[in-house]
Amino acid sequence: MLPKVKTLRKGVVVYLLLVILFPLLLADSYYHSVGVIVGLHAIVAIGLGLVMGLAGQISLGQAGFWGIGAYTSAVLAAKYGVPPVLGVMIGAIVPGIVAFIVARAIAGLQGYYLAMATLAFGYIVQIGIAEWESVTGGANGMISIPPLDIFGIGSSEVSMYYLVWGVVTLVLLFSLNIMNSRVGRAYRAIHKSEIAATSMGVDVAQFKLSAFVVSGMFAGLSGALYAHYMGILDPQPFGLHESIKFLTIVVVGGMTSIWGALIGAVVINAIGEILIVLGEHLPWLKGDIDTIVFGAILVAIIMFMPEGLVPRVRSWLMKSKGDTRSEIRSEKVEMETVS
Amino acid sequence: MGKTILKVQDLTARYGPIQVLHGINLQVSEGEIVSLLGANGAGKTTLLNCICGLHSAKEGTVEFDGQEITRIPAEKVVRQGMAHVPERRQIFSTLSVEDNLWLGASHRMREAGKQVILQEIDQIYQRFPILRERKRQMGGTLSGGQQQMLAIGRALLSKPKLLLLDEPSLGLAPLIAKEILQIVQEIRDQWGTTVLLVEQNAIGALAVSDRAYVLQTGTVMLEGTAKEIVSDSRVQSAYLGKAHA
Amino acid sequence: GGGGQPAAKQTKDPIKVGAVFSLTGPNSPLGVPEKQAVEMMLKKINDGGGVNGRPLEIVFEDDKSDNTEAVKAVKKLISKDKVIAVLGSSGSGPSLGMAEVASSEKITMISMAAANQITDPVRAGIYKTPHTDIHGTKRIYNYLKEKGITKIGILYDSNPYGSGWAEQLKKFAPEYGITIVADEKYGTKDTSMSTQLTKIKSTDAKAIIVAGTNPGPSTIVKEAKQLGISIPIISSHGSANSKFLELAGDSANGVLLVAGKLLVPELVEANDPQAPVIKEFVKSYSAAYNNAPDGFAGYAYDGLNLLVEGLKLSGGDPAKLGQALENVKYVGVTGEFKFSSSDHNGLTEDSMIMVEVRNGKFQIVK
Amino acid sequence: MTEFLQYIANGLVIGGVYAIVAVGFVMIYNVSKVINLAQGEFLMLGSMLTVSLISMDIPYAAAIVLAILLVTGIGVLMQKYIIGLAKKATPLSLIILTIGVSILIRGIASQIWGKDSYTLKPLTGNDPISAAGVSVAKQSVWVVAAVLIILIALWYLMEKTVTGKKIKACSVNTLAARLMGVSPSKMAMLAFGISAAAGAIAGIVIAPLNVTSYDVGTLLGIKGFSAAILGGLGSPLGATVAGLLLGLLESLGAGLISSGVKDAIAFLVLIAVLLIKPTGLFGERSVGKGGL
Amino acid sequence: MDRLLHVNTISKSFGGVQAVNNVEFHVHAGEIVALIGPNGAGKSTVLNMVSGVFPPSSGEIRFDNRFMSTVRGHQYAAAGISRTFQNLQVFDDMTVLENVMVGFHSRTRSGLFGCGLGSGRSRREEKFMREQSYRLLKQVGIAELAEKTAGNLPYGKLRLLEIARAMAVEPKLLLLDEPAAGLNHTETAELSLLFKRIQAAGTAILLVEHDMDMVMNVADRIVVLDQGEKIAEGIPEEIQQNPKVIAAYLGQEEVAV
Ligand SMILES: Nc1ncnc2c1ncn2[C@@H]1O[C@H](COP(=O)(O)OP(=O)(O)OP(=O)(O)O)[C@@H](O)[C@H]1O
Ligand SMILES: Nc1ncnc2c1ncn2[C@@H]1O[C@H](COP(=O)(O)OP(=O)(O)OP(=O)(O)O)[C@@H](O)[C@H]1O
Ligand SMILES: [Mg+2]
Ligand SMILES: [Mg+2]
Repeated sequence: MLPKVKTLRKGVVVYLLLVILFPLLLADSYYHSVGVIVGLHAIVAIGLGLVMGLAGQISLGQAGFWGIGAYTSAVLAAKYGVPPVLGVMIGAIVPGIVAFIVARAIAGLQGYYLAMATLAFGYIVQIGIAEWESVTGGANGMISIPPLDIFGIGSSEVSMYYLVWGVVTLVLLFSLNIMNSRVGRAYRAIHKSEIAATSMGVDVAQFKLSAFVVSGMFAGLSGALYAHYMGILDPQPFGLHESIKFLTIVVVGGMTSIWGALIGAVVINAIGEILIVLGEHLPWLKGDIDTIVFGAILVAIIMFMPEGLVPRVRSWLMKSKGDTRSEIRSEKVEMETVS
Repeated sequence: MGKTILKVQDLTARYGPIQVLHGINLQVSEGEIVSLLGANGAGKTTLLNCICGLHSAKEGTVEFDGQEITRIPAEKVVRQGMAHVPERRQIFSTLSVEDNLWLGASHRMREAGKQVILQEIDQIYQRFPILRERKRQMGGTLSGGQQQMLAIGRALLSKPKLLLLDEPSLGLAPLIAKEILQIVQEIRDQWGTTVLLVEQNAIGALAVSDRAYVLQTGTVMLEGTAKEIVSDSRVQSAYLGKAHA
Repeated sequence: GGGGQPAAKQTKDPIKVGAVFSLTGPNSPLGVPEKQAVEMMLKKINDGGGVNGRPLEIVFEDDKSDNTEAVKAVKKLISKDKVIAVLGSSGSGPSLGMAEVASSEKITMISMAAANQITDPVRAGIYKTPHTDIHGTKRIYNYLKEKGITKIGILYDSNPYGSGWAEQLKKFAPEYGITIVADEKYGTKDTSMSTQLTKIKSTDAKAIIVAGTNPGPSTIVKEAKQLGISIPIISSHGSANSKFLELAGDSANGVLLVAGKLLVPELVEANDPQAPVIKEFVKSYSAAYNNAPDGFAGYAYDGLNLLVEGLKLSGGDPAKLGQALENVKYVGVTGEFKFSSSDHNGLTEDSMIMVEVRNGKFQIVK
Repeated sequence: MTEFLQYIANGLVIGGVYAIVAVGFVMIYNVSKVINLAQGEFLMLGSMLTVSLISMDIPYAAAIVLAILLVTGIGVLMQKYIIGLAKKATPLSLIILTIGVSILIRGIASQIWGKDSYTLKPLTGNDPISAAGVSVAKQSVWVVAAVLIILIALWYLMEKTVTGKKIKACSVNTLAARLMGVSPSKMAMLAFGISAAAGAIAGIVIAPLNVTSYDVGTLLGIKGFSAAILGGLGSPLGATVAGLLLGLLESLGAGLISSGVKDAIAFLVLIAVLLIKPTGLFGERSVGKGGL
Repeated sequence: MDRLLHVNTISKSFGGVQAVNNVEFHVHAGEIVALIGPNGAGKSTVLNMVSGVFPPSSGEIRFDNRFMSTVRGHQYAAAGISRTFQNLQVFDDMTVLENVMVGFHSRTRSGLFGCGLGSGRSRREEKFMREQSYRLLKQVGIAELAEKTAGNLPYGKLRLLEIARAMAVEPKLLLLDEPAAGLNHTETAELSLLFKRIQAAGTAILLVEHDMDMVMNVADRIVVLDQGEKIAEGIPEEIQQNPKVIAAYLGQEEVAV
């Protein structure tokens, strides 16, 4: 029991060092902008990780919450002159409320049915944004959304970087705390057997609901930051494509791990950046070859480490330390096709 | 006793890095009923799974009916004439009772023909009348004991040369549990089916067995005829409980 | 992205310019010819001694048809490559995102995307070359007025291109005495628009205006025929290309389109000031790439030339470049550009023509 | 009134396409509990391969047969070398896996065929069929025929043959299926082959109605998935009914309410149905709380 | 003694199958009652109704002077009822200890934000749960497995784990569905001792079991079901002699033992 807490702290310290040092080591505002995007993805992914990895609920509509957050804050700031900082907070709360309402309705669905319902929700949000022209600007979107300018730091790339990663850190710590707590265990229990969880006193419906609400809030927060960062919005990024990207991040990083969502965001974006750089040097890597490579990497990761990067690396480390627990677990899955 | 139908030599098995079977040697002759006893976690289920190919052995060999089958997958082994009633029954929960039974005979459909199998299913119904009553019900909604009957009936429909039974009386009422063991004996007597039986109810099992093996943490601790095993003091104290103590 | 090879003996520092196009993703059919046109022109410029005696260097980036990638790309160009101006992007969303960055970083930008919002309202240093939907709308409405048609149905792609058109169609209708009696849209990837057409058919519309890019309009004209719709169909410049003819087949006959003159280079009248420019461009592009240039190639070609004009006027001073462009007058393949402080597109509807498909070929109307 | 009938006719044609795609989803799901989001790519491959084969001067009918066989092969290979090897994947990661495969297939297709759209000429003539003021393309008849043929063939396979029982067995309990001598991987390959063939047929019958290109699979895949869920994943009949329903909803939504929100209407109805019947119209069989 | 549980003529049918028909019995506080009967008699169904998995088709259940029809599934634990399952429902990707900690859910309060922000209460509760869970594992005799992943335990140990998890609720009534299935005689005997200890601590037990050694050994009273109906009720000695029970369930030999 005790060692767990220690490794956690060690992990957080290493994480903080990396986050703080990154912009100093790569002192180029391009990398800072990449860092901002990675951070924004990580916030959404951590929330989604809570829903998927812990509560075992799939969401194919996370970009919907992302979009609601983005538009809420953008409309408030651009049309009603609400200070962006306040707008961002409201931009987190509104999707939370939407998630509450939506989840109340659909959280009773199971597996792929839930996947479909969330996918449908995502579509409805995207269509709603496009159709509500008077407020959102419709398909043409909004321009000139005021940038975030907190404490007069200005809206430079670096300050945005630190702001976003500050939020990532809070979200991360919050989620890590949940993971190893009464609430986290209740989620995992639901994941395995709803009936057994119920008989232990877990209010299954309420817990599923709260997981959705938290993930909706995280996504909204990220979306709001995104809106002010980009300065423009149109409905295009808030569709299934982006929802799938978030899902990919979580699965590749490892659903059962909060760190997985973070690492997934880094890895998926890093693959994108590497492909850009490679494309500059390898002429044949032109055209849509990069999508092929991306698809292939995705397939390879799921085929060869279906549990995701973080759990896999962790079990390697444990093995080298002579601890064998998680290895057994992965072996177990094979027999578990049972029922 | 006839020729050896099953021969397990120096078999080891592991789950990940944990070794659970440490060099098992075991032989079953045609027409025998052999019991496999042992405490929880001794490795009985694992051994059965290795024999039928559900779990792949690490080292050692399994020979069945004169052929080596060590790492041949279960679906092939089954078609060679081995049936396995697995732990926790594993019935097809959303299929009807009748479909469950059909599936037991599915790989014999071509040679045996539909009529013959219909008759055999009828025989199973005669043995377990409750199954006939419930033949349209989904397997998963049967009571625990009814499911166990279904699992056994389904296995018998593959007309196996060797039948592996993993705790067949688990969850059965005393009356039925006893009956099941009798049925095992009848099956052998009628069809000459060889049986390898894992049971917690050691007394009952030994009563119908010719020979027995006692497993302890992955090794064979003791083997002998049923009579020898029953009278072994270690076995009495460890597995037969107060009834014989 | 590679870039222009400065001619061997030039010793001065190159002028560095960035270009963001959608080289992959759904907009790549736009971005690829755009890049080709720019590469072709760049070589010519540097072979001819560069600009103001300095070689021109262009750093290419791909935005993957994605807003966020476009913003990242333009930031990279500004911070890492230290470009003084950017061309691009191909699509409206990415262009708007880039414009946000370019205007706050005070970098000159020339976009190849349709959306009117890029230059309306006018922002310092932000320009675009394509015809806007306003020009197309006015051109079509003029035609309808001549024919005495006052009631129309509109059917447009729900993407920014189609929606932009719809906005202008609705805005200018009263001015031309036109009533829109049916207002329908479709999804870019929809497989059928029959229902929308049925609905339009049930109104008293006397013409249908279609705004979208391929393949939507070709499906629409096919289905219109199946449904027995006989009123004229007028399609936007988004489908004014040979692919439309190929996809729509026989059904294309009789369809009217509004387009740039580059669509029918051999039919442009000799006394048109654009005629020699178009001829020259088609010749050199076809020689370089073995196929005829489309409108997108033309937008990029004009974009680079406009930039070069601006560089010449500003004497290569990046700070003055944005301002200098407002004084540029340039006859391009897209039209005659006359930028001003209130117009950063610089085109009028005269730069567009109406064509009709007859026997599988585009013919200029009247 | 005639408009209304026309809306219904339009809806049924689109719905027929959705239905075939949905049946493909159901087929694979029934065997391996995998939702194959690359199902739409089978359609794309079916139509694009036919276009290519015809351009190689292969006769129309032969090109169609060949294309269907090729796509079937691709489906089988996909199961054998990708999905089947990912034994340890959870249902969630399988979703991502199939998405990865679909990205891969689409990417390769865009390299082979480019981003352009292509047309395929109708199987039988271009003229519309009209009756009572309602007219549909002749090709629509082929769509309806394809739906019926596929549905009947599948029904026969699943309900009347031992192979059908084996397929069901794999879906319910793979371990037990193996103990019955059924090879789950063979059954899965069979299912992928059937789905791929159905997808290819769908792709070929619809391409003449509009156009085809490397990316037509994406949206059709989603619509097919929606129909499969709406119908209740396990049931081919449910998928067909739901596919038709979805097509009708879109058409009537666009016709009577607004074409901008037609998809939103269809999705709202979908959610509403799931709220009332959480396992779709023809819900999957489940033991519920039995057998505890 | 108080009537802790009163099952008042409940019935349940599934489609055409009348699984339970007008069954009535009660359990006093601190009493061990066994529910026996042939396979398919309706024992598990009764247990499911008593534990709130599904409601009876008719009749009512009263527990601790409350009508349970208005109590929702997850509130049963707090009300004082917990159970184990015939087909195990272990959270098999958690450790053994964590499984038991889930059992404390109804006795702890910290919520999403409390846990996320690491409030003082959440940390106190965490410590409490850990210690108590460990104690329970010791009590059922699998403390040495605390850090193992539950899914890797053999069947017999999983049964013990389910009992420990159910005990974590601190129930007034513990429902056990075939706890001895898959255990051998020695292990069964140990389990019987455990039940006696649980009873001694004041918890009542409703036990469904086919192992007659155990039933006769631990039960204060026995209720016998056959085909959904109660056919007998009484102390073990009476039941063993009851001809109806012998015919339907025990068989002749068992009586001789
Ligand atoms: N899937 C698995 N992964 C890891 N370890 C396992 C797995 N299955 C069984 N084991 C371990 O292997 C050992 C032998 O288990 P096995 O199920 O073969 O025992 P058994 O004799 O059948 O016990 P029981 O009487 O409880 O059924 C046990 O220690 C168990 O913990
Ligand atoms: N969901 C259901 N649908 C249909 N029938 C059901 C369902 N659940 C239980 N049954 C039937 O109700 C009867 C009682 O089942 P129950 O599980 O209560 O028996 P049991 O006494 O626990 O038997 P066992 O000792 O075998 O576990 C059985 O005949 C069973 O088939
Ligand atoms: Mg076992
Ligand atoms: Mg039971």
